[in-house]
Amino acid sequence: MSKSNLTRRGVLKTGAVAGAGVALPTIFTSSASAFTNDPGSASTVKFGFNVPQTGPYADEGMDELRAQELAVEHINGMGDGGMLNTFSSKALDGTGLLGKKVEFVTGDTQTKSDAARASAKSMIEKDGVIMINGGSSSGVAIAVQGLCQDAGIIFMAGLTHSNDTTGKDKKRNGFRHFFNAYMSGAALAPVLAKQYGKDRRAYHLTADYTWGWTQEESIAAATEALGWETVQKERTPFGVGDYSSYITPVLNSGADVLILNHYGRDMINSINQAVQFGLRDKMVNGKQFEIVVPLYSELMAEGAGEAIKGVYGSMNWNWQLTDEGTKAFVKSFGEKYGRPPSNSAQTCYVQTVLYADAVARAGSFNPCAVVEALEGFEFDGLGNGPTLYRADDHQCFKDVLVMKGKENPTNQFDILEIVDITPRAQVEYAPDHPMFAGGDLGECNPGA
Amino acid sequence: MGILEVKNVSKNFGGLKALSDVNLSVRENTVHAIIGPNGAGKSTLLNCLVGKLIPDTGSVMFDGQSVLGRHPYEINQMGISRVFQTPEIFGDLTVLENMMIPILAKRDGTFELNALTSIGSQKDVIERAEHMLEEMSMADKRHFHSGSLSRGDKRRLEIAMCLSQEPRLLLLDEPTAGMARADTNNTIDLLKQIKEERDITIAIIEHDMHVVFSLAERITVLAQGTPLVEDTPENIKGHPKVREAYLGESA
Amino acid sequence: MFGLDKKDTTLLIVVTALVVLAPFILNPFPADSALAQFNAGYPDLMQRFVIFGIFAIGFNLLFGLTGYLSFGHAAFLGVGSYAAVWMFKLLSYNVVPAIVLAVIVAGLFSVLIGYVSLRRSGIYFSILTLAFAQMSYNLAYSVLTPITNGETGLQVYSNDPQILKGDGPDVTHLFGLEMGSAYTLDIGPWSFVFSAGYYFCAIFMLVAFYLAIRIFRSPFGLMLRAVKSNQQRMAYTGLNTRPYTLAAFVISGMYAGLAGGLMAAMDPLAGAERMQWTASGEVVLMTILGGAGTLIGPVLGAGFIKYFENIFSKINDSVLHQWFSFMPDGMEDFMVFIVHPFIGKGWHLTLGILFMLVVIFLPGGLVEGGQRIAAWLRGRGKKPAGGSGDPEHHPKPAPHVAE
Amino acid sequence: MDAILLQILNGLDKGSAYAMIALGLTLIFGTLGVVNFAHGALFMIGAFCAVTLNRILNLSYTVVDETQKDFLGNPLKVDVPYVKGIFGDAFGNAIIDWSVPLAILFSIPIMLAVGYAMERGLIKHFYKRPHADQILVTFGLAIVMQEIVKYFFGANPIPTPAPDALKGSIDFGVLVGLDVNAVVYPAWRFVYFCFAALVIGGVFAFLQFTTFGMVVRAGMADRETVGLLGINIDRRFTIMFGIAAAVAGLAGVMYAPINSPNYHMGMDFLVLSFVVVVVGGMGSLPGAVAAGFLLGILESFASMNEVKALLPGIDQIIIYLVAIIILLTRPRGLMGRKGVMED
Repeated sequence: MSKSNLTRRGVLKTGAVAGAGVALPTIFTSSASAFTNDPGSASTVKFGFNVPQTGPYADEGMDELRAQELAVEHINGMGDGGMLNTFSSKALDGTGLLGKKVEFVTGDTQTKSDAARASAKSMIEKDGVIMINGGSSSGVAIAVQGLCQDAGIIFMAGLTHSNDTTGKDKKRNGFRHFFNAYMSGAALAPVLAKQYGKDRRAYHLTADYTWGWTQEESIAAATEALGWETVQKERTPFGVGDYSSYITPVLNSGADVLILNHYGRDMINSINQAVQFGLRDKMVNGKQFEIVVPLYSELMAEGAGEAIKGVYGSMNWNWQLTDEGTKAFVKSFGEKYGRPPSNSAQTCYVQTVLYADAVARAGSFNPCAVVEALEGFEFDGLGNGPTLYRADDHQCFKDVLVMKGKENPTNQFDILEIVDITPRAQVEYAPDHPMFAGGDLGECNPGA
Repeated sequence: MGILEVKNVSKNFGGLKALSDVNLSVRENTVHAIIGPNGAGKSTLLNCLVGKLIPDTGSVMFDGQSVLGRHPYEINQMGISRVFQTPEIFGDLTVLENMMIPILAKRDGTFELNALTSIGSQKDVIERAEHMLEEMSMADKRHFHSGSLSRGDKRRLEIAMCLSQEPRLLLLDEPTAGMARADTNNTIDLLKQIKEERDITIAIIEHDMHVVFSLAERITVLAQGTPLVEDTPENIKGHPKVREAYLGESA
Repeated sequence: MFGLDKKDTTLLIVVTALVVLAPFILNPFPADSALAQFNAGYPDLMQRFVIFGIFAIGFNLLFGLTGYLSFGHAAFLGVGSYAAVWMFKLLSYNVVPAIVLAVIVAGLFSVLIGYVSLRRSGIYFSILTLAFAQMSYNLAYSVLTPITNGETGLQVYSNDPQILKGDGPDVTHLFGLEMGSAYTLDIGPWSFVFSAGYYFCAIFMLVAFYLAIRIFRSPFGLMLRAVKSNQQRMAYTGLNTRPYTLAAFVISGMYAGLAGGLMAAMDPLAGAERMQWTASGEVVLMTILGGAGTLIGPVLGAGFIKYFENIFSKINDSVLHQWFSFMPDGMEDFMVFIVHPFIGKGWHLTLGILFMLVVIFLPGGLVEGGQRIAAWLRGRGKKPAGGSGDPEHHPKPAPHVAE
Repeated sequence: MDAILLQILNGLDKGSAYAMIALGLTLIFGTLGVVNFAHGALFMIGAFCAVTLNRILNLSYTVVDETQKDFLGNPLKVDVPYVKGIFGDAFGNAIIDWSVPLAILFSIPIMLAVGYAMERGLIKHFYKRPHADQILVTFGLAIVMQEIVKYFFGANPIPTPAPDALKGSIDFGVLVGLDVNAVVYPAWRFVYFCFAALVIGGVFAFLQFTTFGMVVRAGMADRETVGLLGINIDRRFTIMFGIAAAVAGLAGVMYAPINSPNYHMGMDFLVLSFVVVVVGGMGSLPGAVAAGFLLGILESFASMNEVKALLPGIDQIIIYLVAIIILLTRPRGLMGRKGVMED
């Protein structure tokens, strides 16, 4: 009998049952393993890809899944190797991971923290995964990150933009490659000030949940620092559909910029409706009225259609970047799936590769060894320029893109253009910055 | 002084006068019929007696106590049982279960949270229910789904349920409406039998003169919301006013 | 035994046996075989089976017996979860105070909502309960964030007081027995997991099930069925329906609170989504799918839906290719192409189709399916027996063919 | 003043959608006695009729343009819609531009057919079954319909623009003598409201002034009696189901430019439209319409900053709160009939 914590067999799959009688089955006992879901001497190791497959972010989840699948192929030495060829660390050689072939299981987060945790637990307990990657919202990321911390496996967050993920809710076993709301503000504000002037009055419409609040706080702080005035911060219910009654007061409030702290379907609806209400055709305070969407994604841009033409926002990464890593990834992804990858796909791909690389460098699947290998890790060639995984909060620091909706798109993928690549130094902040305060990484938990 | 005393009861619906100044006295241990043409206010009167409607003015006393403002279930607990025009039984339950409910209600009152006692252990209730069914010659149907009974059997079951509570006053609302002749006669016989065997007061609202004259000891004739006359069946038969107002048109 | 008649005792024993042996029954396939995908014997899912079983049993006490269709029952489950997590935050990770408070708070909350909603019946009642639950959800997600932690979900932070914690473990536990601890038994290629948390929940589920049988068979239960059958007759029989329905509502709310408390005890994070109308709808579907008004039906329905949610959603194309790999290449691709829309991201589609099939062909739910199979097995050669009454209203012990 | 005027306008178009969906639900419920949880899905299918027509009109042949490059650096393939090829650039563009209004014509036969197929193929077997069964089967159907749409169109919303001519906004404030920009309202929303008024008026006129409508109304009041008259009420009810489906579909078609259609939009409307129907009173058509507009307008008012400052979070719960208050003060909603869906 083996005593384990939360896990399925942290144990063996060794040899055949020798001399087991029918009446007296041989019961394998195992020595306690050092960490949760230790693959031991098995020939394979399993990753868990937990992405939304149903619900509003299903398409984004599918794109993440494609990227993760591709990453596994590359790690196992199939395909053209993608960003492994440009990655500054050469620990991964395309022969799997520590001599094991990488396999993966998939699950559906439904973009609900309960369902995401159920799916993650099933991967840990049933499939014996050693890491979980993916996700498309901060609520889910924080929920799954907490679970992985307790279970003693590594969580590589997918798309999560809330400051809390690596702030108040940070965990030693969890890592975020994606940028956050503070960085969006820091990158976006100077560009906005340059484009629209320093004498602007902003009106915030904010999705009424934690991610929305952190973004509102971050953007307001960054723009106010450059001289803008925040006229009003209005909260809108999640998934409200019709924003008309929130948009109509904007024009009479004296504001001349509308900032939409919405994501996904909420943002598609709010920006479309803001445009329908003619906000962008108006002159207020003698200035052209403008709309800003601090967090962009390709799918959102696609869904919003013409409404985003000329609208500024920020992104973690975009396929139009011209560095070698990006080119290699876009080629590899594009050839396989016939479309350019989204920025959440890139994050999930990179996270998978980074995890595998850390394992290879540490020479162990032990989560504590992986944590050690990732903390303070500096790398390049994965599409965002030189990048640091900061040890203090497990946040990646890298360049942030400022984007604009393209005025004359030539094809369905060409809807956003890169306006500015904000250098990493400009978006960095102290680990104890008030917007990130209150959390504690805790100790690394190897489980078992 | 009757067991049921209705004094100066009036009821308006909007501008419509359903009852105006009704006085009625039902003596204990009699069968009292209330007749009248359609729209005479018979059903309204009945609903005022059982708590479904509250009269605008007047009083309704049962055994010296006012029933006004009480809920139907309280009035039932005072000793008035009601039989409906179309049999109202628990169609989803078996005949025996139907029978047990009024007995439990009589024993335990309007509400009892006996969620953890087994129904099988309520021997007294089951025995009494079985006994009632036997008395009504329905014992062989005790495990039938009551919704599947014939109309006559449903009526029989409903009356049995009412009687099991040993009410002082039984109110019947056109108990033979829509019944075939044979069923009607069976019901008349049943009611006669009940009258003979028990100390019970019966008030009956009826359209069918055959039923009325077979059972009633006193008759009140209602027309346009007011009692025309109250008398014995013999006198009612010959009463010119009644003939004019009622029997003439229904003959 | 236990004040039950013979049939009910048999049912209870069978259910107990199935629950106790679930780690074996739910893991019929060797861990390395392709069919292991269908194994459900891992702690999280087994816990979900019994927890949602409790939720559905409780819901059925209201809906199955009185016919009042509440569309807001998830609110009580959510409130129970929040109460439990607050106990973890304030006292310690010991599950006992958490579960006790969860049941009490859910009970009080259901008194409040029940008292108001039960003034109406039929669809008006359904909409009132729905409205209360949706208000709770919307507020929990936004303005009540200080209490519920909103989108992220309420969880324990290391700087929470936890005044009784002392040296106790940092995970939920029962006087030191960690809910997450498990024993793994490997027999040949099979692997069976015995989880403390599962058995802890299972005990509650069996007690909940036993109490449900007692309630079904009590005079109180008879009165509830009478409410469903004919409220008019009830009133004229001297019975006040309001306290009966309110009592059923509160009992059922407490069952939901217990389920919520257990969910938090297994996994100390309470998200607002578990109060959403879809969650309330789910328990309605579980109950109807399994067989409303029957004892075992709701448990079957809960198991059915949770199985699909957790097992089918995890099948992906590479798994499919593995299954059909014995076929010739073209054939393999074709089969994967055919099956693809129904698994993984398409699990909703499969579930929707199954709902329709069950309702169309088995009006009494899965229990009726079981009865039909049993009748067919018994009656092969014999003349089919006539309908023995309406299964909806005769909570006869169902044939327990399925677990 | 201008703020109030604005919120009333906002409430009107929200209310239009609620009212049209609730009207269809009530028609189905009133005539067939069926609780149709798939009604939201019909609204969604209507919106996707607009998307589909837009796609059909945009069906293209490919021309390789060597002067431009795609994202992988290959020569760009430029798509030229057939309609442009056939009708020439200007007229072709106009057709594509007006695809949403054109979709009205396109969707009516489709929605009638969908409604007819649903009723004959599935719903008619459930007339005598309990409401709980109806809810379950139609809910299952709704899931199936939306999953099928998701399979073909994905989960992401699909932008479906209004015609250019109707895209802008109208400054109503100036028309009534208020300041510039005081009351700015999108033209398309105004179109939507007028369209809804037209459809709702049409349905009422149809029921009021045609023999068909009279029979249906009589059937809603008392189905058995009408059946006794030897009128084939079932066939008429089937047609009513088709009409109800078409009303929901039209509501969806015209809604597409307001909110980009996605596969889940029906579910989002389902719960609210049930609340609307019940607040209006089960089985009452005027009640459904009145409640739709009432709740739409109240929802808009609750979103005003002044109101929210007073009662935080009120905009999140207003509809439910109003529903509770109305149901507690008026037992059967605004105009409900006694004995309908009360057991």
